[in-house]
Amino acid sequence: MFKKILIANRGEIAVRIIRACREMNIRTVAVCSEADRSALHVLMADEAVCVGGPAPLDSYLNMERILEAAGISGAEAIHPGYGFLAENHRFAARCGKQGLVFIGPGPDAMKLVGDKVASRKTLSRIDVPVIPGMKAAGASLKEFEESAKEIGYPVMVKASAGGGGKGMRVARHPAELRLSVEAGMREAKAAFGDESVYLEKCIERPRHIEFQVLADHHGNAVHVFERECSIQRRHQKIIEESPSPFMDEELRRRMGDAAVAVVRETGYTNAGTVEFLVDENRKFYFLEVNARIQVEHPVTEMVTGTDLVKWQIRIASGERLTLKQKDLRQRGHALECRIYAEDPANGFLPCLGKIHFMKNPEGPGVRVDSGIYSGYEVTRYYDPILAKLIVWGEQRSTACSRMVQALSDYVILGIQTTIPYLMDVLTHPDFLSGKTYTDFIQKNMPDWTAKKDFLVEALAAASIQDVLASKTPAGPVKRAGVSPWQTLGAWRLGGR
Amino acid sequence: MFKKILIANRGEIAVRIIRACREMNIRTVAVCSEADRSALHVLMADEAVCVGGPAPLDSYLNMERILEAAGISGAEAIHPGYGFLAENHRFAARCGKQGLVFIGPGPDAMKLVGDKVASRKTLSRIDVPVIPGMKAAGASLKEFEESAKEIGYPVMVKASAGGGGKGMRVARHPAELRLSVEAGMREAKAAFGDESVYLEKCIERPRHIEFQVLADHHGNAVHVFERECSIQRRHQKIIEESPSPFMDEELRRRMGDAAVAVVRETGYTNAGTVEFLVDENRKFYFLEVNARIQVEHPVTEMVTGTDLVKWQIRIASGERLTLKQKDLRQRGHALECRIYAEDPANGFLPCLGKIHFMKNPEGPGVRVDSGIYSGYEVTRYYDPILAKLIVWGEQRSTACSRMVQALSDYVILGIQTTIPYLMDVLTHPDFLSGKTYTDFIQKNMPDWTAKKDFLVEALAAASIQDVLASKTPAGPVKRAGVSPWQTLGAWRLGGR
Amino acid sequence: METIWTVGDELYSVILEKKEGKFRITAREQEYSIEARLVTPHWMSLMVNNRLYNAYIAEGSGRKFISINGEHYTLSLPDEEAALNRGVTGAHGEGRLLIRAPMPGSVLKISVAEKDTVTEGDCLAIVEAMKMETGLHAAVSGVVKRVCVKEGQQVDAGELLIELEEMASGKKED
Amino acid sequence: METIWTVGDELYSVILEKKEGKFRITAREQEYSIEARLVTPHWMSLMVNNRLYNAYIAEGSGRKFISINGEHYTLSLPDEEAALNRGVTGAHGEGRLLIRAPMPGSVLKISVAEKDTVTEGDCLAIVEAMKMETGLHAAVSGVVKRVCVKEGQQVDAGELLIELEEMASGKKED
Repeated sequence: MFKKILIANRGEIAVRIIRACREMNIRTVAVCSEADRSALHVLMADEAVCVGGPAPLDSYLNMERILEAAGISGAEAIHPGYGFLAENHRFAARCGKQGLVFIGPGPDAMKLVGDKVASRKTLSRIDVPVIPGMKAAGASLKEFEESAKEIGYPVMVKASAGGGGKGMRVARHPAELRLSVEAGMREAKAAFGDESVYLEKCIERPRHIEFQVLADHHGNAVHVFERECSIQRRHQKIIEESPSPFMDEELRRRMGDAAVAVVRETGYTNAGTVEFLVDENRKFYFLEVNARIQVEHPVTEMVTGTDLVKWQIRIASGERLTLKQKDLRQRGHALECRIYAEDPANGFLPCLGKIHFMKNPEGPGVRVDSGIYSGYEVTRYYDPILAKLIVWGEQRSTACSRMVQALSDYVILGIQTTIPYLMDVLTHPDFLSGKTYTDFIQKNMPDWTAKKDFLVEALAAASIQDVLASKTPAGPVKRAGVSPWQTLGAWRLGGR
Repeated sequence: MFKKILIANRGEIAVRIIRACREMNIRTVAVCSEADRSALHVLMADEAVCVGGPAPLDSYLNMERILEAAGISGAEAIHPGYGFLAENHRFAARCGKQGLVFIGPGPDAMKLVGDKVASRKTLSRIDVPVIPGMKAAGASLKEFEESAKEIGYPVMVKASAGGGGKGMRVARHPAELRLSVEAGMREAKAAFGDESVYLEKCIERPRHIEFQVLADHHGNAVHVFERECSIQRRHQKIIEESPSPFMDEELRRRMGDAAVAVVRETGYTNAGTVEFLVDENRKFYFLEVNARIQVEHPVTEMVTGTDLVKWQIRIASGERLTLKQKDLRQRGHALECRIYAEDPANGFLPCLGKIHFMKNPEGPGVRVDSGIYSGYEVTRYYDPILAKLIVWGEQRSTACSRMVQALSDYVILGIQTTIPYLMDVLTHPDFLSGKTYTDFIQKNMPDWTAKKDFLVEALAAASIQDVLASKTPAGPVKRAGVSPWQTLGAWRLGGR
Repeated sequence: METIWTVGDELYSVILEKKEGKFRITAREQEYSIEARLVTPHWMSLMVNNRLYNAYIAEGSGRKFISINGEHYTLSLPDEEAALNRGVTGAHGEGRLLIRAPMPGSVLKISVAEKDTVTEGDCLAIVEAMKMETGLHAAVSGVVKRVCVKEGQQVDAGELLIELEEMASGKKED
Repeated sequence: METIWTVGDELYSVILEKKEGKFRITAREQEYSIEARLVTPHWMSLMVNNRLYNAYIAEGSGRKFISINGEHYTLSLPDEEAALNRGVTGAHGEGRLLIRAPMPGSVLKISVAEKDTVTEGDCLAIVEAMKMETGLHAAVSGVVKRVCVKEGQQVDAGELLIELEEMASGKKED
């Protein structure tokens, strides 16, 4: 097993990887940009190296500096997390050349599945249904226009290099195509350093269902069941769950088999995700392989009792995958909510600034994967994801209740977050009854405004704070003379 | 289902019950003593009633006031937690008379199993092995002396009403008997309001293994597997786990069957625990039934994916137990550490005072059931338990690593706690190899002293804080000019 | 003691009296008797109509941030709010002609040039922060009077990007 | 700048210099170059020999409480420590004759009376707090000079319970 791993990422996923390493007795080296010297992943690592300026291209996408940092620190392996260099096969190859283990698939398999167009060609050899689409990234507007006509509108613009909704745009009519392609290319460039995009038939009212896979270097491969990630805003997943409320045993078996077949056919190793769209007739289409750990991996971990990040590290170090398909089981239900620094009442504008105070939810079945703390300053340079809140429950309904309670216990003060919005999604009748399609948000959450059920209490607290604060020292209140509280007993028991 | 429940307890277990109620959409009424107005369970409840003075007999053991509080608040049921009135059959009966549902077994079954002497008599009808001991609580020293002689030294003094190690004393020789009986009686009186004690044969070098059971009012009963709680200090469990590292399938089946037989024979309903001692030859002896939720219930919850507190409430409300024995499964391994306000380097003296700052451990598979917060003041009136740290891992070894990391992340400043001690138990070779006998602490942890591996860093931090604090405002440091930190990048990369 | 709080676009009057250890509060035309205390500097426990609430509070940038049961409130005193908002993009009146950056970020695209005619709803510019693009659209039809920034430029929240001039003929009532 | 810290029974000298943004520290006869900063008032990040440490710090009752990787340190300046300990039961010298309450609690039992002769190890009294009993034992053989409390009495930490007098004949060297 490795003695030291460099983590080429930031935020909650870097923290998640550090936790896994610590439990495996592996020392961790964090890298950071100049804007991230106070980031949680830096504070939690054993060592830290600042690799460049705030812009991702200067730091988290800067292969030279990251490899240099690995060399200096004596790391034996690099965990890329998700995003940034995670699906960059050139980076994976360069790690290999420098004698570093890249914790992910090999560069060839990564290149194959990462090129969505090439991978569809490969997979045509096996019986995995794919969505009609372009055979290669488009080179000119004319080419896009012709392909779109052939595929038939509506079409989806997708980044060749990417995932996570970055670079994805719908064009419903020929008139929308140019702007959608341009926007997709810009976002793809910013997010992945590669502006290639292609077109695909847009399946309407689908569910997004994906299968987690694990494959070692000894020919063993399993799937670890599905996640449904249909609740998306602008093609960005915001709530994920496992199992899918739509799934039945037959469909699960067929899709799981397809996922493992994809892994085997592409020679894929380590953890990955095979994404599908499923239409209302339970027909499923292969979408793409995400060649990395995913944001939503915790729901699989909670439902199946596996530790995917530890398995990534074990597989990369050459260990055998000891999980057997027949022994894997789903138990209960897990949900994940992504907590973003966005203002849902104001067009989801990114919210920057200092988190003056925060408090994570706690309790049985509640897990928080977080990259923030009280006093942390959210900067403009990176993804607005602050943390992920994951809950497990015996049934889907108990998981939903628990999530609502956990969200209502989540305190982040100083910036707007998506917490109140997520609470309203979680309590929506269509969500509760499992009517989760990818158009859920568009259909059910138009013109969202924040509830103000506790406005009076908030006004009271603000006003009273000024009174109490003028009396109390800066530190916590302690042995105050007669606090209003001290009348509680008499007040209740006396019935006054 | 109930609309409102009164929780007749305090600390972490009251908080645990409040969480369950909130997720079930049940309003909660906390009761508190005058010393507990700032306790976490009070702050987390929907309503709170102060029922009396700090001494337990005046408040948490004060049936009149608690029943009055239930009446005033309109609660339909009372959850007693553990300790205090939880195993008081008179209280359970009085709840029934007042039209309140007592969330626990019925008074008759409780009386039967609560009287350890009577329950042994009942169980002699079924084939459950018991430890030789007195048939009734002793009335005079002479009676104790005669019984001890008959049973054979060493003997164990045990409280008739109690559990949790309170009132338990060993007498190895006739000369020790009087002091042990007296101490046991005093502790029993203080803890349970009942000074009755009896004697039992002391099984040497046993393991303490118990089975969680659930039984409804419709004749359904299951066991939810075992917990091993052999790591005890002065007969007080400090670390619990599930599964037991000693258990095999055959023994598990036999002990589980015995546990369910005890439940059926005694007419027991709701959640309970059947405790056994197991000797080195895998011979097991029935110890007693704990007629309540137990401190260590979370390890069972994490390994079996059940929510025992919610089941208590569902069963009490008349719902059917839908868990089937054949569907219940153990997955992975869970450990619990009890975090006490005691100074392990100083004879485990209770530590009182203010918690100036605290931070709970977090991350995958980590659960904290806590009754404290930053600013909370630990008083002298109640059990020194502050919180419980529970972790789950794929194997026992991964759970142990996770627990060590979680303990090392646990920050409680202002009072001494057992955290450093627990870390040393968790890393002891005998613990890691599953050599867990009830004499583990006595044998392996004599004259414990705290490690000082980070003394230099602590001295540095204390000294530097004075320097930095004189420069920085009271609030969090923000945009300071040139912090030492800002040289990190250059310093590492430049190799200086 | 009366305080006027701004919450979003609304103003709320709160009258606070302290009496026998309790607070009497008049807000939204109703009177409440409230018991309250600070558990810690950021945590207030309130009892309103027998019911306990936990309010978490922080102050910064002249505002109070309050979280209760997952709802998030930003409160400020009207004077301070006016000062904070001075120059930030407004949906009303004059503000509709001034296109400002809604957040700190970089200007990805400027779609118009000076003297261009624009129609209500036209995309004028795209600003990027946290890898998300935000389009800025014309709230009124008019003519571009001034373009104050260049593509690629870094801007602060509230910074003026484009100034419009309403067309004399197309003037609408709010 | 030199500071002497008391940790348990030990004294440690720490010499602190600040140089080019780093701290140079001499402790336990070794020199360390340390980078450090306060992340929040209770959280300090330290870098010692390339390695990062998180130290959590709080102050109260004249002491500093520090937690690093699960280890808990209580530091005080010797003068303050002397003041804090004044009168608390000591294992050495005079203190051995003064039996004091080790924590706040109630006196459950007094096992001796004035003028009783006691032997080293004898249980003299039992104090209870948090439902746990703690026995107080004679550190030396001697005679009970004074019993200062009654059974059932509430006592504070450090309160004198029993005073012993060493027997002239049985005097031992420490």
